[in-house]
Amino acid sequence: MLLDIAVVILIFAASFFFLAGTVGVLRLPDTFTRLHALTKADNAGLLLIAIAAALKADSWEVIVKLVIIWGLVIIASSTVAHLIGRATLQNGQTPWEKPS
Amino acid sequence: MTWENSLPLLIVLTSLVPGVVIFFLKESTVGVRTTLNMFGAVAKLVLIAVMINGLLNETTYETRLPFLPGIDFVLRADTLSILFCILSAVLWLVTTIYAIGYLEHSPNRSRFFGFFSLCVSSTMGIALAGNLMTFLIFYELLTICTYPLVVHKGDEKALRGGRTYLIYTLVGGGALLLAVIWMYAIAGPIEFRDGGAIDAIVEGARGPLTVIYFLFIAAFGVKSAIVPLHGWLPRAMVAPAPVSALLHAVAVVKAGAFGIVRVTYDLFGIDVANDLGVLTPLMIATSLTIIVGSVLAIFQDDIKKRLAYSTVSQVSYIALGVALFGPLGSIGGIMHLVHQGVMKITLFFGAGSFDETLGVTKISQMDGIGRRMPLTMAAFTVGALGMIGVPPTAGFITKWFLGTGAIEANSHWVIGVLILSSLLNAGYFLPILYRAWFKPQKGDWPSEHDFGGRFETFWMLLLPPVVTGVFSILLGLFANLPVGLLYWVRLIVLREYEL
Amino acid sequence: MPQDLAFWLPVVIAVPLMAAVLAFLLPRAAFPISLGAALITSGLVCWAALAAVNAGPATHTVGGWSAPLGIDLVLDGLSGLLLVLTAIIGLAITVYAHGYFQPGDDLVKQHQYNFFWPLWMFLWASLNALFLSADVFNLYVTLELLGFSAVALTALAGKPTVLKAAMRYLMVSLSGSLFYLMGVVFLYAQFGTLDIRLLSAASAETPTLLASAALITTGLIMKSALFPLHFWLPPAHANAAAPVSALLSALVVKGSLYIVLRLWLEVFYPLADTVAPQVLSVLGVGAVLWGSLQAMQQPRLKLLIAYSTVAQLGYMFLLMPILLKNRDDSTALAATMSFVFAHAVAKAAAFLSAGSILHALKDDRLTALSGLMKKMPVTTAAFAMAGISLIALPPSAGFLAKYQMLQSALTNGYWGLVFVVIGGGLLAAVYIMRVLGPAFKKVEPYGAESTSKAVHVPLVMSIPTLALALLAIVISFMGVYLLELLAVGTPWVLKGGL
Amino acid sequence: MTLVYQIAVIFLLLNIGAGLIRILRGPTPADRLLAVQLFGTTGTAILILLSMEADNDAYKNVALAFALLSGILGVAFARYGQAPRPTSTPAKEG
Amino acid sequence: MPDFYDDDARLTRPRIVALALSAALVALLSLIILTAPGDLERLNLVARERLTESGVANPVTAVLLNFRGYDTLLEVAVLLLAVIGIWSMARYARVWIKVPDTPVLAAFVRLVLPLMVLVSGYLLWLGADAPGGAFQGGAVLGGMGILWIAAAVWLPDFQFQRFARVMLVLGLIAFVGASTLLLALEGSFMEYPAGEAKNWILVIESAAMISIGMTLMMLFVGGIPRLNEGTV
Amino acid sequence: MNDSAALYAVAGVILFGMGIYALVAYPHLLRKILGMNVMGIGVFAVFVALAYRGPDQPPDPVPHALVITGIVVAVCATGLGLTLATRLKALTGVAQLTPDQED
Amino acid sequence: MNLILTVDVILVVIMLVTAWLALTARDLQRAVILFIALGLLVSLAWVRLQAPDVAMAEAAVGAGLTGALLISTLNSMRELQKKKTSEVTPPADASPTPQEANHA
Repeated sequence: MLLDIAVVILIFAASFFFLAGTVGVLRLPDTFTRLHALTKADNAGLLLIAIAAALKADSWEVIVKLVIIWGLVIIASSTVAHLIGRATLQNGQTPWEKPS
Repeated sequence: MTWENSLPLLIVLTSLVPGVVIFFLKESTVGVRTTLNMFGAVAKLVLIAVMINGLLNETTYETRLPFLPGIDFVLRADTLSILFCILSAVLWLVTTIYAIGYLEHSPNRSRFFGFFSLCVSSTMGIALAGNLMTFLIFYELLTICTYPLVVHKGDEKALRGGRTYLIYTLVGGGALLLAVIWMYAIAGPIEFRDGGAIDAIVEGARGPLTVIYFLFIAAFGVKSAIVPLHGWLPRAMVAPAPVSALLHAVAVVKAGAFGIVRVTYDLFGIDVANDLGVLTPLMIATSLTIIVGSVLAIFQDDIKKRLAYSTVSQVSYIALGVALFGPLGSIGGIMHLVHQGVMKITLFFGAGSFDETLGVTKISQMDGIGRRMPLTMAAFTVGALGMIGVPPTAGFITKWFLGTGAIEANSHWVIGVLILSSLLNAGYFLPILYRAWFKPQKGDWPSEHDFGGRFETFWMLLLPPVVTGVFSILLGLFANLPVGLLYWVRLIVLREYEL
Repeated sequence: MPQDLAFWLPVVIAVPLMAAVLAFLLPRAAFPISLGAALITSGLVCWAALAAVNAGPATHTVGGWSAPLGIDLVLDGLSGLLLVLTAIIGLAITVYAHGYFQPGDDLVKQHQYNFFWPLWMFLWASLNALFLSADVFNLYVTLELLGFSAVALTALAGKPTVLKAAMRYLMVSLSGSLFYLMGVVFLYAQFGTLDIRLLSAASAETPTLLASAALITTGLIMKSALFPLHFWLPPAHANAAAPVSALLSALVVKGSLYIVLRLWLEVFYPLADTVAPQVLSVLGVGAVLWGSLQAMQQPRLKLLIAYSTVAQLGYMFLLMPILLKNRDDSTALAATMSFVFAHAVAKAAAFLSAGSILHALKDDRLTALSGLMKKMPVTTAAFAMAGISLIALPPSAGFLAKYQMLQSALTNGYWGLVFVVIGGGLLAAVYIMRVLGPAFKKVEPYGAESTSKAVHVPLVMSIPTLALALLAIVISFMGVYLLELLAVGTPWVLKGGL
Repeated sequence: MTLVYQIAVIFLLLNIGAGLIRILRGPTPADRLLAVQLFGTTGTAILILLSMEADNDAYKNVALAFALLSGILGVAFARYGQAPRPTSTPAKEG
Repeated sequence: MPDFYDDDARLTRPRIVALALSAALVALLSLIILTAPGDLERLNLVARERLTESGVANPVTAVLLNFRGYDTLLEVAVLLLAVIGIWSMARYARVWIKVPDTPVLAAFVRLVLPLMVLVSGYLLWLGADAPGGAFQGGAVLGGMGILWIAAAVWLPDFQFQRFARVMLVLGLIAFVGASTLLLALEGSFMEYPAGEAKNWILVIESAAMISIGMTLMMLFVGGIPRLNEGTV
Repeated sequence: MNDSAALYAVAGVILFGMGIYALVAYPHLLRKILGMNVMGIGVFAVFVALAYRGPDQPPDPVPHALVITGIVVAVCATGLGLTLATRLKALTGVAQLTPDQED
Repeated sequence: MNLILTVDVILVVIMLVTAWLALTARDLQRAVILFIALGLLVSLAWVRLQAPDVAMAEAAVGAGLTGALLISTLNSMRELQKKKTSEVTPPADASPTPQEANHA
């Protein structure tokens, strides 16, 4: 029962992070800021969900699998974020600054 | 396969095989080619002789191969087919000799003689075909093989003539195909039989049978050039003279006429045909053709064109004989199958020789030609007189029997047609003869060709017309010999009328 | 066991498949490998056909799992006939292509030569697999194999026009397959099985069956290029390399046609009384007329032959209503299959001769073909023989087929079809004569002894062409044997049993 | 419990739906790539949730494949998807 | 019309017609598919009943490699054929090779590649009992290939081409070879000996997985793997 | 058919129709290829929906296996089509099927 | 209360919208990315239909590899377009070196 409550809370929190990521992607003004919002929020969200799943897992095998999944996503998204950032910079776009 | 079973096939193959081999011969190997041709022609004659002998002894010769379920490929010798076979074989031999002479030094001779042999094979197949399917196969094969001969010269005019020829014959072929299939659908897989394959008209099939008969006549009418289906024939005159001879006397036109005879006598049977009431329209159509052809012939100045229209008219005598219900008319028609062949080929040989030797292609150029080429012109004269029907030539015999046949059939008006046509024939042949023999030569010949030698022209161009000219007279003089033509035709007619 | 006919069925597929793999792996040895595979396959197929005539149909259960779970390979008359056809034409084309693609020093040609062999062997394997399969989904996979190899072979010629044609072909082929697959899904939804014989036993007239028939037939006639879905065919067939054109026209379109016939005979027969077969027949009439009229206007020989294919494909659908009306009576099927056979042989010969002409003259515009008879007598003769069969003049395979068609149409009272068949033959004569007419034109002044300028065509090209052309004539005397083969256990549901 | 998972799945799906707007808006390829990343991560999360919902561990393998392939897609896009579109309009074709 | 925008997104008359026709088709097919019997067991029961005989516990793998293994054999053939087709059309690699100007990518690849090999092997092994198998494993291998190219670890050259050829045909050779061998042994194409099915399946699947991976990579390369100056 | 299965089946049919529309209506080859893939997805969706027998019963494995086969065919087709399209683009400058001109 | 049908409905709606947008998007790059998204969504749908094998294949092959293929093809085409507009003839058909030909 306690476990279930924890899982619910984790999923709720994760949903919040995902929402934040999506709102960030939609509302933030330029590529760099969106990149920032997305990578942070989503990876955190996925982490929370993975933890929730791990709590419910029956075997170690599943937990290892979850770790690998999360690890993969985070490596990939950071690499891709790096590549995108570089490419965007090279394309001549400058990071957004708060209009004064 | 026994000897008796393979003989009909062998007769076809004696020209088919040399024909195919000749295609692969080099243009320059004249000797081999000539030998092959001659060997084939002689072998064919020998085999036919064997077959005649056998037939008189009541042997049956039949090649039968499976073709489709229920329908075989049948080659069978009967009295009628032998008649056509021997005519074609003899005339092929003669024409081959003529063609070798005629085409000396011209290009594409391998091709020419190859198709020439294939044509004769098809004709043999048509003659020996034992059922409609086999007949159809060879009939169309004949169309295919003659096309390259018609366009042999390869110029624009020849191609146009060839195209016309194909359009006519292919459409005719379509009609024939339809008729054959319809016939099979109604009567089952029937085969040709003396006296007719259909014993009696099935009730309800009268209408279709009538239509089928006219489809057959239309199909054969194209090749035998019944008016108004004759348009191709004069245009096909662009072909070399041996080809014209072949078309008019041996193969194509004859195949059409033979088809009419076959279908009327051995498929429908003369009684059934009479019962259907299809003979009278045929009689009218042929009579019309005889008159119209003759009239058109009068207006031609080109020798070969005039001969062509003459063919249109003359071939219809055969169908007219068939249409006259009665043995005498039939005898006349069937005999004319042979007579017309022999006489017309003589005329074409003559025309070809005039062209090749002197460059004469028009009647207006023929003044005095009788003195320059007396032997050829003599043969030509015999042929022409035969066409008019002057005794004692072969043509007279035909007209005699046709006339008596008309009386027998109570179609007296046909006699009028015969007389009118004879007058017209005289009208377009006699001026030629007059010019040739009695008018003086006008200036030089258009393009004289010196063959050297002792004769008026190259001997290979001279011999054939002389031989066939002699035949034309002999056929008239000795019609009544014990094993002569008349005997044989009587035999056929007796069987057809089941007398 | 090895004497057993059924045992050898998968070998017929495995041999060309392995040959394809090896030809890809060892490009230098590609031709010997392919030729060997061609000989083995052809021999095996002919033996199998003979054995089937004597012993009846054969079934091979792949993997030991019989239907409904597994896939069966079934050899019967219909499939046997098409296998034999493929073997004959395949052998000829294998030899021909060796001459046609002969690379010399040209690297592009070397590339084409290297890749022709594996693709062609794949094509052959897929055809054999297609004809033998008794499973509707398996047929989908074989259709895709067939389509891919055909598209790649088309594109082999490499010119922009041919790539465009190949692209169009790919699109049609793929979307056709998807239509087919959707139809298969519908069949599975209704009957819960994929095996044709089980479907056949369960088949009943339901909306699902109708939808499935519509989807499958639409997909397949796209692939078979039945009018009015033929738009892709002429450019593809006309612009591909000649041996490929021959393959496409003679064999590839027959693959999907075979499935149409098979499925209508076995599965969709409850729909025989609907309007569907009539529609197919009417489309066939449209194809005959439209294709012939187009062929009469084409400026190039290969385009003309390609449009002739469009027209001739129409005939194969003409008899659909008769075919389905009474499945016991196999005359309509016999007529259709004779036509398929005749057309394949003649069309292959026609395309191969066109290839030789193109090879020799570097030009296949009709205006360039004057005097062809003089320049290339053997090739012209081959084309003429093929043409005779296409016009259906006797004695030729085409005649035999059309004769049976007419007979079937006439005995069943379809007078319209009778006139279409006869008229179609005359139209064919017109377009064939567009080629053969000028071929007899003289090239030198008449009478001058020929200074023969015959063009050299290597024997490896002229012999297969001539052989196929001769066959197009000679088959008419072997019709009985073909029909004997065809009669072996077709249709399954009536004759073969389950 | 399943209800929680289902609600979460619905929520995440709506997130993806919202993400579509970014793909449509662009403006640069990079922005679109971002959306793909979002899809990949969210999709993985949804798969894990579905796996819990159906109580089927096998679905986590799908999540694994998903994660791997969305990474590869990201890299491929980052490397190959950024070519700017040609600026000048080519001459009329046909 | 510029090539990269079908800017002309207007609903022209032909498009409206096409849309209407498609909609009609959709409506008809939807109605019909909904009438299909919903409670039909179809092949479900048969397949599950005989699962124990198939040698594997995952019914999908059992269908793919045993019951309908012949389909899969032809499938592997389709894969090889696709590559041969592509190579026959394009004599050079299509992919755009550019050495990355950042070390991050290489690091990423070094990290992920071993993981991918592991995962593909895991999926293959898993396929016998749970979702997974040669296609999925092969797909991961193919992804690895793409990553490899994307990170410019490998440049297409012809030494690689020979290796690629062998890898490409491996699956089909194993499949056809094993099936033919089984034909000779058991009298039926691809009939596994009783009790040994799993081993045969694993061998065939392994070979197939390698080929599938290589094939997918070659689809991405889009031509014979060799560089042409200026190839895009 | 249960509700979910029916839903996905209809969705599949709709995807199939959309694919056909895109294939017919748009000239660019890449979009045609996309259309074909969407058509394929539609077919697979119907097939997989057929196999689904509700949350409590095991699904029919046969369509699953067949759809996997189909997916692989689809990717092969896509690869082939894209290569052809690229070649066409390289040779003619257009990745569309313009009408042929006689050459 | 069971919301699974709601999940299905939402998933299907998003799928269909994505598909429609993918097929009709003006910019091809947008179309391709939407198509990839569609692949991922479809993969979710397969999981919903208890077909994890298919889902895996779809995710890996249908979305992943097809997506990568589409992206790189689009890229190649744009490069070609650039070349074309800058009047450089496409070199793709240039003859290979003899050494390469030996390996062909």
